[in-house]
Amino acid sequence: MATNPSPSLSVTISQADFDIAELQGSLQQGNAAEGAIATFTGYVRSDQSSGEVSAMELEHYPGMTEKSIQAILLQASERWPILSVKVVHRVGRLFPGDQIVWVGVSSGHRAAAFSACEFIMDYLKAEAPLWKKEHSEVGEIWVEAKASDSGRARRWD
Amino acid sequence: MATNPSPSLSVTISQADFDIAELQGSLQQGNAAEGAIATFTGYVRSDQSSGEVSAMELEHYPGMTEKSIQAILLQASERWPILSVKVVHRVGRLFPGDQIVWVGVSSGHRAAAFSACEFIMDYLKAEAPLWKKEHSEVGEIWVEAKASDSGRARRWD
Amino acid sequence: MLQVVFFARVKEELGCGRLELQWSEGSATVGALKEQLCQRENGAWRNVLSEDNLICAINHAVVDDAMAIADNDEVAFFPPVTGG
Amino acid sequence: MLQVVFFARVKEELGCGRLELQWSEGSATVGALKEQLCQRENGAWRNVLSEDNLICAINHAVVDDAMAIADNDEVAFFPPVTGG
Repeated sequence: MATNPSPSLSVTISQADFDIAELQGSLQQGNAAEGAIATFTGYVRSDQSSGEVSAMELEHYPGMTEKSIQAILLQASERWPILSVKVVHRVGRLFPGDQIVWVGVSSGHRAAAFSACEFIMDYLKAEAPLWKKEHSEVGEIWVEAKASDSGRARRWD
Repeated sequence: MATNPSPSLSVTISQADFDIAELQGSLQQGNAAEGAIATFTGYVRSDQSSGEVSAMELEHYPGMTEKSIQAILLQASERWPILSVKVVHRVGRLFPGDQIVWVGVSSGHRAAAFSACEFIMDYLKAEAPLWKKEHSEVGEIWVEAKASDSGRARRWD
Repeated sequence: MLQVVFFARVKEELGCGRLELQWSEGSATVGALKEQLCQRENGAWRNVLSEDNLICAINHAVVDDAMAIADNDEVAFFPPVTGG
Repeated sequence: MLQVVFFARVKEELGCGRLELQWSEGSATVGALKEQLCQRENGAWRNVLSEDNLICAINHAVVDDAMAIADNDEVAFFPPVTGG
């Protein structure tokens, strides 16, 4: 329907840092129904199980990573009345306090915005081909997948 | 414990607009455990049940509004491991597309950040003494409370 | 003295945002104060203040009709909240 | 030809990010291709590729060991994902 256009679904994988105000602004399309934006930003923590982390490296599978996040956004848009959604995920070398990932969802009402945003993060953690390696005093360690992350994705089934 | 300081809980009621990047930045306190920030921004919608809204007025109960939101933040901080949380709510005359409310929660991990942010919005809608009046072609109408809003708050009990 | 304050639609419909009243036995509970206020303007206030969903707060805390009111309290009446 | 790609810990442990292999009957399913790869470097690859939680994707879609591989497919092997 002309009055209910397809939501805008956008994925960016990049080494560059991002500007959260610019990203949130880009979700707003001047639609009269825009009432709610929920966002999530993930940061590099320095206190990890491997010890005090000095840096992190993020690797991805170019092509598949974008495609798999796009598929998650499509699922979210079929499940909730989303107006616009954007995911930015950084790759390469990052340092404690750096922004890693941003997810923003615009919707008419808050319930859909919150649910879709959390759903996207849960699936991104469980399905998007991205891998973290931590650099610390004890050396370089590939982060192990957590069973709780696949559990959190499954609870939406 | 020195290693687990009390979370910072902040409430601002103001006529002035707010800058989401500045607000999100103020949640970050350089703590090594900061890994996740969830935010919610509410905007004035122009398509309301009373028709096409041209403006909105927000009234509050000075003193009680701040106090009741502070109590909600305290509850949230007892329930989830929050590092920092901030709520800004505007009052006075607002126009379609204007920002109304911002809630940001910083935590070590995303589950706590998402839950606390949504909990705070649900309780704010159900308990904080704030009232909206819509201006539209049909005149000025006080917005009626929605049963679904008190229901959404109760589901956390 | 009691400070009695009204907000939003209630304030508008009463045409009154703030009253100062002498504390008395007749205003020693929320229910009693409400009944006293209902008689104002030849009973015109009763329409507004007898609404089922009217909320009352004493000194910024929500209370019910049975709550006692002490001298110098601030008593507020307002409709269900609609912020956020 | 098959493009075979490896990522993250798997790539590092194999010391290999990308291989080109002739498509053959012996590499016509994921399981068969894996067995063929396991024999490389005198079986040193078996330690890495026989891990239970190894994930395989064909042309960017996750598949299981029974999935058929066609000529010109891109086949990826990688550990459980840890982004976000």
